[in-house]
Amino acid sequence: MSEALLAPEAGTGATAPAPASGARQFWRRLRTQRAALVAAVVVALLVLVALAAPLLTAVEGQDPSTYHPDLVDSGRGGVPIGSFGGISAEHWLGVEPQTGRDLFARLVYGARVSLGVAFAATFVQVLLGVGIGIAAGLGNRLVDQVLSRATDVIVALPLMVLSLALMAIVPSGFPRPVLVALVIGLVAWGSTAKIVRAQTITLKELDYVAAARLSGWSTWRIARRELLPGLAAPVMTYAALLIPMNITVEAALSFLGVGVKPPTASWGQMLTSADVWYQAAPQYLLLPAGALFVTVLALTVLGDGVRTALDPRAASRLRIGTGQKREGGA
Amino acid sequence: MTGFLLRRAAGALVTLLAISVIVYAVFYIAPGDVAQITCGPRCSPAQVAQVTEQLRLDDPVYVRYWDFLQGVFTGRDYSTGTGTEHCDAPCLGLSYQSDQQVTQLILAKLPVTGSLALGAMVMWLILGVGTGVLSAWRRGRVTERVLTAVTLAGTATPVFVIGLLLMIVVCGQLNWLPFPQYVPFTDDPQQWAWNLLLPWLSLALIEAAKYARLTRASMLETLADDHVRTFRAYGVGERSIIGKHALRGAFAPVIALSANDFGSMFGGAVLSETLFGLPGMGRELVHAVKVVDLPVVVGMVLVTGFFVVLANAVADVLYAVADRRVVLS
Amino acid sequence: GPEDPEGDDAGNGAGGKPAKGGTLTVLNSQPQVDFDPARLYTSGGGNVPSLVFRTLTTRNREDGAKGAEVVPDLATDLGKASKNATVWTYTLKKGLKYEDGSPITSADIKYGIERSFAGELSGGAPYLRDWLIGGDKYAGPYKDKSGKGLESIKTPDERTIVFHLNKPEGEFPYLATQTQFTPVPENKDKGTKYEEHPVSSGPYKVVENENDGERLTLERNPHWSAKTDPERNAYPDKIDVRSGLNSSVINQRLSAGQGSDAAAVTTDTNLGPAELAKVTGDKALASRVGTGHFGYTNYLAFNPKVKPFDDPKVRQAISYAVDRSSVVNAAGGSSLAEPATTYLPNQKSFGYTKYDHFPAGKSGNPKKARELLKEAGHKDGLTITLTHSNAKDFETSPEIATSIQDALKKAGITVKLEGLEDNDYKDKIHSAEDEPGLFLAHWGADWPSGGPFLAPIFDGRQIVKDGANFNTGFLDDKSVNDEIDEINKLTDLDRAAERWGALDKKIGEKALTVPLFHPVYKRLYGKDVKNVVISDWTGVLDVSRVAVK
Amino acid sequence: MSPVPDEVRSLVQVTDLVVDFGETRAVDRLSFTLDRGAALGLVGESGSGKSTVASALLGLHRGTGAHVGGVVRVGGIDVQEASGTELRRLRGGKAAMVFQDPLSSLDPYYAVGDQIAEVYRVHTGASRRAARARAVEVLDRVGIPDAVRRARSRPHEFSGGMRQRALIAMALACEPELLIADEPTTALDVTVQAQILDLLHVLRTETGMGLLLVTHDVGVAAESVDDVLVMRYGRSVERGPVREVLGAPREAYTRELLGAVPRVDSPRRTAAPARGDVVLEAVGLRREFGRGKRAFPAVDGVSLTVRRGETLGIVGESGSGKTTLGRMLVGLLDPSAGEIRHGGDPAPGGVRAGVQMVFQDPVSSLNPRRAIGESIADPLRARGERDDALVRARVRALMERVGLDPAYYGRYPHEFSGGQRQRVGIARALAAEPRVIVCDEPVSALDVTTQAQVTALLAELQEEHGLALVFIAHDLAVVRQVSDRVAVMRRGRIVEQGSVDEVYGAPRQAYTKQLLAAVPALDPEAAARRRTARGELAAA
Ligand SMILES: Nc1ncnc2c1ncn2[C@@H]1O[C@H](COP(=O)(O)OP(=O)(O)OP(=O)(O)O)[C@@H](O)[C@H]1O
Ligand SMILES: Nc1ncnc2c1ncn2[C@@H]1O[C@H](COP(=O)(O)OP(=O)(O)OP(=O)(O)O)[C@@H](O)[C@H]1O
Ligand SMILES: [Mg+2]
Ligand SMILES: [Mg+2]
Repeated sequence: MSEALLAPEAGTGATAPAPASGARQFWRRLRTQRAALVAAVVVALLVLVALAAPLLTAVEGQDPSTYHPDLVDSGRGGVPIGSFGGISAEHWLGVEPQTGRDLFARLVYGARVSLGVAFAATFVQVLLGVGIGIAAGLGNRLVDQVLSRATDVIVALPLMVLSLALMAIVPSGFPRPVLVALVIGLVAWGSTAKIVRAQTITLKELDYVAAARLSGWSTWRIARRELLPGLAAPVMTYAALLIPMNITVEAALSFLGVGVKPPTASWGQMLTSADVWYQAAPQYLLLPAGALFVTVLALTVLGDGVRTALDPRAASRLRIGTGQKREGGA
Repeated sequence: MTGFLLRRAAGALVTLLAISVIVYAVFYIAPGDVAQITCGPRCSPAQVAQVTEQLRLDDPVYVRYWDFLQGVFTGRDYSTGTGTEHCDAPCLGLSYQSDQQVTQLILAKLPVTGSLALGAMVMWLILGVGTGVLSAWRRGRVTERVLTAVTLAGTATPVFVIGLLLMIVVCGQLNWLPFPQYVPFTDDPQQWAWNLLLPWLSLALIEAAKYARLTRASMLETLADDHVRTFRAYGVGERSIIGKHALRGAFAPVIALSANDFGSMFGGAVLSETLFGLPGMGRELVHAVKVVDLPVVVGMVLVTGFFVVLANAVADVLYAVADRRVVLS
Repeated sequence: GPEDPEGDDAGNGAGGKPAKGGTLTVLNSQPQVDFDPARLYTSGGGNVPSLVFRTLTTRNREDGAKGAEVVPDLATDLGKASKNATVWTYTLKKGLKYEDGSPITSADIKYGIERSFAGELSGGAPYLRDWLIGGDKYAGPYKDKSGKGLESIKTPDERTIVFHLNKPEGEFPYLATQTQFTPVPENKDKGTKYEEHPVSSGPYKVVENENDGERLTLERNPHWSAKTDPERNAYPDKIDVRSGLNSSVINQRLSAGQGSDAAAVTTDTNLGPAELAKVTGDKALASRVGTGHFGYTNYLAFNPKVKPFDDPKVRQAISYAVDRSSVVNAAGGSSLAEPATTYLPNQKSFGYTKYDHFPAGKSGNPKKARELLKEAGHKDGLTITLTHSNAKDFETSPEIATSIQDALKKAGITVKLEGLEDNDYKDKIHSAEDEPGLFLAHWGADWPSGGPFLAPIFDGRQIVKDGANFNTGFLDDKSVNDEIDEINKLTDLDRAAERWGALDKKIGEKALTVPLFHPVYKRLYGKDVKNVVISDWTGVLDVSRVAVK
Repeated sequence: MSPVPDEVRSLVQVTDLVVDFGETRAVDRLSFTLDRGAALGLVGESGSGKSTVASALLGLHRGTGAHVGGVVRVGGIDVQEASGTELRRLRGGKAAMVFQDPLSSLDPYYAVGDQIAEVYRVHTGASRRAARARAVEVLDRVGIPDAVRRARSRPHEFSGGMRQRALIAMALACEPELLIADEPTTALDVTVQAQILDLLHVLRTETGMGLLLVTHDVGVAAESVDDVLVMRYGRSVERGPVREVLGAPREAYTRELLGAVPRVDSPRRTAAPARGDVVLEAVGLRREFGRGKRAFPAVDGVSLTVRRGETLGIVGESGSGKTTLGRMLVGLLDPSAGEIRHGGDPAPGGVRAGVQMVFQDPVSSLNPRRAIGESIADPLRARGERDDALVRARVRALMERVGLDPAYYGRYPHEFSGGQRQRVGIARALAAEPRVIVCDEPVSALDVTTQAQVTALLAELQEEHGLALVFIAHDLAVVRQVSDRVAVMRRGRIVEQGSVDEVYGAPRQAYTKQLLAAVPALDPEAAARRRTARGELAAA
């Protein structure tokens, strides 16, 4: 995002009328995309649900950790009693097999962990990936070599090995969700860095980067002002996908001992324990899977919208002369 | 080109050394008493001491690391109790657990994971890039929306869910494909592919969305470029513009990502190997980590690293061949 | 008693008389990584190895409780003990041969045992080392160049072998079922490479061993004589073991039963709760499920050195507060777990004596727990930490821990969970120094008797300061120690069992553990499988009995 | 429906064309016709809507969000209403367009020949091989040397002029009835420009192709068209036969336009600057591209000095290495050999403060995602200017000085005409208040009035601050007007160097003479005479 987006309107007293600021243009472009707006609402709702989890479960009158052994059929492996996984007025989405814990409560509480961890981890990944990718792409041969090799190392080291290391180093008092987000973020930035580096190398050959160099900007400033906006599209697209991936990685880490502590629920954990129940208690699998899917879809559509809105050319250039009669943005 | 290869090789060596050092360090601080695990839970302190000596676990880490390095470059001899066994360079040591040479262990698992990774890559490229192209072409239409939703559903579902469901339906109920098992390519190429089809498909479904979105985004970016306007103004059809000119812009990021995913699949295909019962490297690695079988872990991680480096070098060459503006360096 | 709640569904399988021939497929999750008799731990090395390795004695290959008995195998009887059970003499049957036709001698058995002392071949159970005179000093035949070997094992002639123990051990016949008692011809020993092709003394020999035991092909051993081996039926001509499979996939394949899967069994995978839920709804499938028991107890362990567990009242309060039906559900429901109030497994061979010192009823007695806590001075409740493993095993895993947490909440006890990575967990709970105050633990029988169940956990002389310690309650009670010694002198195993049961009841009063449940195993098998035998010794379908024709 | 006879005769019929980009009205009720085989020149200042009209003829505004009113018929097809297939057949087949920005109008990933072949195949369905042969043929025809080999090059391996010729070749490939050429010769040196114009002339006479030539260069128009249409603010100012309009303009604006045209023979600027200190010196500069056997020097042993307050003009044919030299001078490109000294001391390489460049390609030198005002402000902010109001005021002032409406501060590059973009580039270079500016074709896309305005501005600054300029251009007249000294480049070497009077007055090299002979004349009669003269010169 260019500084123009943030700069205050100048009161220069110049004769010309003040131009629409970048931020305002961004909003204008975003507003024209209905799908993106719907997606934004969905994302906001999800975040709201996560934040309001205690409130929602209070309304339902349940909590995510209380066992209800009477609600499951112990002789049949603990499958919920009743139709549709034990859906009832008390348990809106039924109960978990074996334990009888309330699924609605677990789902909304799970949203907190999953979304929180995934967003935070993605943030760290993107930060590291973009920083390292740009530095490698712009730096001299030595910098590029060092960073590219470091990227190779991080990609090559399996998650399991690295998380073991981090686990051993971090004292056990460290807050778990933060640790999980950090572990994922610190371990899985390799792909982002590679994409960004490749893109940077392409972009830096362009004359406008040369012009910026002549302006006297530092490399860092060039990266931020000239390259970042051009990188936004691929990075944002990728980040929207990193979020669901991170949600599943969180589940995997739980098995390794660095996940969030039980009985805290997370969508990833629910998915991993639900997969075997797909036949006996399908809703147990479908609920977290559906929630994840909706999240991913909304994030992707929103990401697309933002990407389009960020590109001043997108609205007009994309369709140039396609022969399509429809007017308006793509 | 030779210069490029030499520099790449040197870089690879540094990368691999760094990896091995990290793994040694990690396992030095990680919990788990190697000798106790190797000996068995009920081993007495005396027996544990015996094993510790046998595996030379009481040597300082740097000595062990040095021995390891020596083995890699010159080979090592090991006692089997009744005799000695020579482990040729590059010797990655013996597994603590099974007393097998790690090099041979890896050579046995490599074809499995290699087959899995290669096929999956082909599938995800076809599926992902194909979907990406279609959705760039039909952008904003129903086709795109449906495609997007389908591929995203793939991403949002972990491999053990997709794989298991596919296996139940395709193998168990419909009986279309056999329950996967590894048949070496050299034994029967047709059975090899037939058996691996399902694992490939499951992995591709997971990855496809990533490639689809990336392809689509890069293509839309290119579609806004001036040269696309030129071809439109010359009556070149949308299909050719999309399939030829815009797709070309997606080449670099797709190749870069593929290289990474392909490389890291060598150590990271744990879940699918476990699910489909394929005796590959990922599964072995996870097991080795669990039982703190350091030589196996180091060996496996090094081989994974090797493939990551290799895949990236290949990607660079491909990229440079395709885009002559890039000078290999 | 240990009666199977679902009666005699095991023991039949597909209709018709079992006959020789065909190929049995074994679908397993764990590969046979160790195929060396020196390195196997369990009796007979589990299932597949016992087709290749014969031992001095073996388990009775019968269904249910009868299967928990020990019977002769290579030996003519269960061994002749000296008066105080410190010298055991065995005589080999006549006409025993290896797969190459050469005769099996008592010296080969001695050599097999000696090998297991080598550092290269670690992995076996500790008993030989602990019991045999000089066992603690002996370093195995590769290191020992004296030429005499382990002198406490004598082979006066080719068919006789005598063991000299450093203390009375009435249960020696049980020990002699372990694969260390398999004959190994010294001239065929290849050290650590022996496992690639161990020499067979049983009905089948190894013809292929791919990928370190991932795929095994066994075919008939022509020199095996059924006359000398009443335990093994050896119906199939060929056994094809494929391992490394996901457990869901194994069960899916067994239920689908396509192609060779129709004649398939598994020896290491049971039905999980979700699968059970599905199978019980399907008559045809349900008829192909066998039930097995194995001497095993899951429990809560206390470290009385850690406050507040030094106070018996607190330990008792927790015992009262536990909700066993929640725990059982978490472990897979009533078909896969039986609530436990005794430490010893609920089987006769262990000397099971029923008791419930701190009755918690079906779902806990929080009222009583609160009372006890108040007496102990914890009026306002208590906050404690429960340590568990993160391995997904439904035994020491988070699911069980959270169910405990939920139950104790009702008694005013706030439980903090400390989930550890599995290695870390094992390191900690077996370390005399780092042992947590309260943790999930389990114990399985090395053989179906109270000895190996109680002694390592409650014998004060087995507290290990500098290694893996299993006496987690640090119990060092002279009367308990003495009773253990006394029982070990008995060679009448039934009599011994009774005394083990009584001892268990007595130790139970100390509330050092809270028994939670005994697992039950549900084994699915292919539709062409006949003669299904699941003994209470292993709880696993016995491949030496199965027929596919 | 049978076509009305009128349509048979007239190839292009534009009636009341209106094009609005949001609030900007780029074309305002413009009407004109073009007969088959005729040539019409569209002249006018930068931003007057010429390119917009050209695009409208091919329906390129469809689907972009621009509002188009009126009727446009080309070859009997109503461009606004035509179906997709009809439109595709029209584009490239019946009417072909040469775009204004040749540098970014080719796909960087494919060989130039293949791109031309692709277009050819779309319209003729020819075989791959035939199409490739055709591509080589047209490339050869537009004067690309060694066309067989060059057809396999990617666009980045072409110099600016070569790319423009490649685009013309693409347009010619399908032998369209109408050629729309939007500034087809802006990036070309005079000799090639003459060749291209001659080529267009020949094609027109041979194939009966109609030509719509968009240009700000009245001289070019004079050489190539029958009729001219002078545009301003999107409206038609004057239309008539080229002789009448250029010879005896009726409108004041046309007269003004003609008056501003620089001529090779017009009096040049008087003030010969005092000899200042050397600010930039190049010694034995050399730069190779490619490796191994394919390596060739784009710049080969160039030495030159630039003094404070003087202008060094660099002229030379397309591909002679001017841009490469310029990029080395500012430190954007590392020389393979030789060195650059700033104020006497050898520079360690890389960019230096106080040295600026105006890029030849105004499209790729502006970040498409940043408002142009911000791009211009860059050097100011880089110098540490924090006061935003001050920066904006300064940028607005600069914009005004280069003839841009300050209200366009927040606009994005794609919203500008070619000439406007070039002025943004100049403003940005000036904002840095440099000692030296290397201007790579800074006025090639500007109409004469703006051109005069910009060159005057540069001269002014030069006087004020002692600014040194390296002025790269193919337009000999402009170079003559602004330079103190001139260097003539050919094949990477400086073949002649000296004061303007020496080089223009008494050229020593045959090549220089040739260049001077190729400068277009304003008078169509003279142009025709010179064309035949050139033909003879080439034949000889
Ligand atoms: N996409 C667009 N959005 C907004 N305004 C535009 C757009 N394209 C062109 N304009 C404006 O329309 C006017 C006419 O532009 P056009 O490109 O036709 O000029 P031109 O006559 O070709 O000038 P030049 O000789 O400099 O190329 C200019 O003021 C320009 O700023
Ligand atoms: N990156 C490159 N790779 C290979 N060849 C190049 C490259 N850049 C320029 N060239 C070649 O170098 C020569 C000089 O190019 P340059 O751009 O300097 O010419 P120029 O004098 O600026 O021409 P024009 O007036 O057409 O812009 C040309 O033959 C061109 O093809
Ligand atoms: Mg224009
Ligand atoms: Mg140039």
